[in-house]
Amino acid sequence: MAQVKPSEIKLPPLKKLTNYPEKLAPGHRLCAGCGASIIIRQMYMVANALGYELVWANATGCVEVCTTIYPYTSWKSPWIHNAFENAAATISGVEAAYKALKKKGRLPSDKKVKFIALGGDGGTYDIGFQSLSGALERGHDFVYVCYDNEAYMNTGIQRSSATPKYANTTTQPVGSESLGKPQHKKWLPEVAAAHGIPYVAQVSPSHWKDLMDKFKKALLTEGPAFINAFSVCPRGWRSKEEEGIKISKLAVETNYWPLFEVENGKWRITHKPKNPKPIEEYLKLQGRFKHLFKPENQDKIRELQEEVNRRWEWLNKMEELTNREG
Amino acid sequence: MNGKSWREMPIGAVIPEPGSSEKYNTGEWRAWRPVFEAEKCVNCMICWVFCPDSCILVKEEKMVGVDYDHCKGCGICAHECPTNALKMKPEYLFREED
Amino acid sequence: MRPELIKEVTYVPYSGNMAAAEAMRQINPDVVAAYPITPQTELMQFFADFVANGLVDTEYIPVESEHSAMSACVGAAAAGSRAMTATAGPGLAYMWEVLGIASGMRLPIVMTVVNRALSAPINIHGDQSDMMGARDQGWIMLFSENAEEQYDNLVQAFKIAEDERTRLPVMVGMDGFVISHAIERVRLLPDKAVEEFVGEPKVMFPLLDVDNPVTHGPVAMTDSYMEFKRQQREAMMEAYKVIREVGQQFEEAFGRKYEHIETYMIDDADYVLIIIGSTAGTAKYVIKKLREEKGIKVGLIKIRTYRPFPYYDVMDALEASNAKAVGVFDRAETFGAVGGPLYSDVATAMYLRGKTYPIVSFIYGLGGRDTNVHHIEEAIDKVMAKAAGKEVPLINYLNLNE
Amino acid sequence: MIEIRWHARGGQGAVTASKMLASAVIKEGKYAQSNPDYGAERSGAPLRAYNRVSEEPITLHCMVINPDIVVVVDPTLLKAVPFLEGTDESATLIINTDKTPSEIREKYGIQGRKIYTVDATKIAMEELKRPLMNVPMLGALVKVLGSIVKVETVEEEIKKTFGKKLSENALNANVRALYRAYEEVQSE
Repeated sequence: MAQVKPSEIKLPPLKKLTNYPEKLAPGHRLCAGCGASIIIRQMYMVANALGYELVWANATGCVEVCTTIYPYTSWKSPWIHNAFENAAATISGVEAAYKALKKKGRLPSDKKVKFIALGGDGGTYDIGFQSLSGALERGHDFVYVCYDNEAYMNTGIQRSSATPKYANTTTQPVGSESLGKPQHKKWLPEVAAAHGIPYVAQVSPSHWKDLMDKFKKALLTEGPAFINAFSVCPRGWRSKEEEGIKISKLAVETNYWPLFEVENGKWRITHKPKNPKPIEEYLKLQGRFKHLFKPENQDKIRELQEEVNRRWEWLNKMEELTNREG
Repeated sequence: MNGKSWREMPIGAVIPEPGSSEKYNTGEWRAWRPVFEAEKCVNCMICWVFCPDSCILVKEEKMVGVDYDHCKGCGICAHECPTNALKMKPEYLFREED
Repeated sequence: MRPELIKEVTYVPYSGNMAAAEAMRQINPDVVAAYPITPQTELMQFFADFVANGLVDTEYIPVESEHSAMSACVGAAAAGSRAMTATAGPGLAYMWEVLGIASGMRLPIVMTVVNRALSAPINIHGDQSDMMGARDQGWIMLFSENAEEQYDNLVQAFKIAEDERTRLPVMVGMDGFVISHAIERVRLLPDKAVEEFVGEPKVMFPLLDVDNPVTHGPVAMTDSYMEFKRQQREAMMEAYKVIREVGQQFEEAFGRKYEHIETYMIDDADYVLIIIGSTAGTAKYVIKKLREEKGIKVGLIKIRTYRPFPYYDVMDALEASNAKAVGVFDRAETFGAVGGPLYSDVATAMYLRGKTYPIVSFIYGLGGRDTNVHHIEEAIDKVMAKAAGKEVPLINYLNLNE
Repeated sequence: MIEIRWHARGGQGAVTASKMLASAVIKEGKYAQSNPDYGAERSGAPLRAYNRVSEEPITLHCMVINPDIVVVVDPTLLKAVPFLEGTDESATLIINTDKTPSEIREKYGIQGRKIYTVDATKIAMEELKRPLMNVPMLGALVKVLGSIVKVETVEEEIKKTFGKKLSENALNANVRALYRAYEEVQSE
C-alpha cells in the first residue's frame, strides 16, 4: 500500500460524520457532563471516517466502571478491561496476538484494526505508568489515550500526580494547615515524548478539530502514539455540568492546557492563543480552587500562573529547538 | 437485578451483545431537559460533537431532537448551541405530563 | 515454515528449564510475554533463542515486569490467541492480582512456575511458597517431580486449559534449581506428535472478531458476581475429569502414565508419605532402600494435580494401603495455621471419607534447604513413632538448625 | 548408582565438565544427573558440582552428601576446602597434582579410600596453553568410572559442547587433553 501522509488525508466536515453509527451506546452511567465520553465519541468520529475498527483495552476507572456494568455494555467495539494498572500491557498482548494470528492466517476478520489503550490519569500517570512506559518503549502499534481529569474521580476525588497544585482533593484536602495539593502536576506528555515514540499529543475536546486531527495522526502512525486529553469532571472539580466545554476552552486559552504535538521528535504547538487569558479565568469556575480566591492566597494564584508560563515557555523553546533548519 | 442462574450466564462475565446499555434508561437521572426548537437550528452539529451521552438525534445530516431515554440533562448542548436552538427547562414541567 | 527439529522420540540430557523451553517450542504458542527472574531466566533465554532463530512463530513480548507479562497474556488470550509465560517466586507474587483476572475471565493461559522462595529475606532457591500462595487464584495447578514431567505436563496443559468444560489457566510447577538447573535424562517427543496432540487452539469470544464485538472484563455488581464465582468452581470440578482424560490420552499416545496422583509401593505400606515435587523422587529412593535393607514398608503418594485437589484419589490410595500413620510434607509455611497447605488438604480429604489417620506434618526445603535421604529417613522414623502411639510433635522441621 | 562431587574454582569449567559427563552417559542410554553448585559461580571462588550416574533411573533430587568419587580440579583447593567431607573409606579420590597417590595420602593423612592422581595442570598447559583442567580431569574420571561411559562418547560431547566456540586446533587440543589424562591417571 502506498504511503499516504496523514496531512493529505482530510477528515470530512462534522455533518458528514453524523452519517456513521454511534459506537459508544448511550445508557452508560458516567456523570452528566463528563468529559471522557465526549473524548471517546470524537475519537470514534475519526475512526469511522477513516474506516478503522477500534479494539480497546480500558484501565479501571470512571469510563470502565460506567460503560460496562454487567450485563450491559456501551461498547460496540471489541473491548477488554483487565485491571487498573495494566491497560498498556493488556493492549500489548492483544496487538501481539493480532500479529501472530495474522501471520498464521487465523484472524477472524480482515477489517482495518487499531488498538487503543484508554485510562484516566490514575491509571496512566500513576499506577499504570510502568506498564505504559514499557509498552511505549517496546513500540507496539497502538494509541494510548489518557482522559486526564486530574484526580481519582471514580473513587471520590483522590489526588493523583496529575492533580494541579492547590487543587482540593479528598486525600489532600484544604484545611487550616493545607492549601490542597502541595506539588505541581506531572508533565506526562513530555515524559511520553522522552520515549522517542513517533507521536505524542495533548488535546482538549473543546477544540474538536484539533483533537480529531491529532487522533487521525495517531491512528495513521505505525507504532506507539500517546494522547493526553483534557477531561472535565464537574463532580470532582465542583464545576457546573453545562460549563464543561467552556472550562475546557479556558484551559486552552489560558495556556493551562497547551495544545501541542510531538511528531517524530518535532515539537509543535498547534494552538497559540493571541492574548492568553489569566489563569484566574480558568480557576474561578471550579470549586476545587475556591480557597485560592481568598485575599490572603492571591500569591498562590500568581504561583500557578508562573507554572503555566514556565511550561508554555518550555514548550515554545522545544518547538524552536526541534524545528530549526539544518 | 440480574436474577439469572449461574448455569445460563456466559462464562467469564463476557458480554456478547454490543451496545446493550441502550436498554438502561439514564434519562431518569435528568433534572433539566434540553428542549429543541428546530426552526432556530442551523445544523452546525456543535451539540452533537459535544454530547457526552450520544443523545443528539441526527437524521440525514439534520438535527432532529434529543434521546430523552438516555439524556442526563447536563446542559452542554444548550450551553454551546450558537443559535439558542436548545434550551434547558426543568424536568418537572414534563414529567407531570407523562 | 519453522523447521522440524525432533522427528522421533529422543533421549536428551536436559535441565528442567531446557525441557520446559523445548515444550514451548513444540507447542509453538501464538504469544509469549515474559520477564526474567531467577531461576526461570534460563528458560526464557532458551525460548528467546528459539524466537531469534525462527524456530517458533511466536510473537514474543519481553515485557517490563511479571505483572505486565500476565497482563499481556490476558490480552493475548482474550484476543483469541494461545498465550504462554513462565515465572518464579516473587514474579508469581507480583502477578498475583492478574492471576485471578486470568482465571476469572476464563482464559486458557499456560505458565511454567519455577518454584522459588518468597522474600524476605530474599532467596532465589527452590520452595513452593510461591504457588501455594497463589492456590486460591482459580488456576489449575500441576506439579512436576522432574524435568521430563515438566515437559509432559506442559504438552498436556493446553488440552486441559482449552477444554470447553474448563476454560481455565494452568500453571505447572517444578522445583527451582534442583530441577530447573540440574541436567537429567529427558525423553522428548517428536515435534509433529506434540503438535498433533496439542491440536488447534479452541477459541471462545475472541476480541479480534471485530465483526462480533464482545466486552471482556466488565463490572459485575452484587447481583451477578457470585454466579461467576460459582461457574469457576464448576469449571474446576470439571477440570478434575478433564485432567484425567488428557492424562489417559497422553498415555495412549506416548506411553507415559499421568494421573492426579502417583503412588509408589503403596499397596502394602504401613506408613505413607505424601509429597509434592522433586522431593517425592528422593523419597522413592529412600522407600526402596528401607524396604530392601530393613523390611520397613513405606509407601508414597505424590501429588501431581494440586488444584483441583484430588481428595478421592488420595483417600482411595490411603485406604488401599495398610497405613497406620501418614507423613505430609509441605515445602511452604502457613503461619498461624496447623501444618502446611498440603496438610490442610489431606486432613480435609480424610474428613470427607470419615477416616482419620494419624498425621505428622513436615515442613521442609524452605529457601532451597536440602532434603536428603537422611532427612526423609528421620521423617519416616517420626511417622513410625506416631503409628506406634508415641508422642510426636504435630509440626516437624526437616534439616533445621534447632 | 555412583555419586560424584567436583571441587574446583569458578571459571575452571567444572560445571561444564559435569554436564558433559552426564550428557555422555545419557547418550549411551543410561541415566545421569548434573547439578551445579547453585548461586556460587563467582570467578575464582571455590565451588562444587555434582554428578550421579547409573544404569537405572535416578529419582534422588537432593545434594550429593556422601560421594563415591571426589574430583579435585584445582590442587590449591586441597588445603582450602574439606574435600573429604561426607566420604567414607570406600570412596575414591581423583586429584589434580604432580604428586603420586602415596605422596598425597601421606601429606594429607588420608585413611583408606582409593587415590588417583593426574597432573592435569601440566596436561592443560602443554595441550591447551591455559590452566583449564576440567577436560583432563574429566578424562581421568572417565577412566576411573570404567564401563559406565566410553571415552569416545565423552569426546563427542566435548566436540558438541565446544564445537561452535573453539577453533579446530583448540578443539583438537581439548580432545588430546582428554585422552592424555585418561591414559596418564595413576593409582597407588
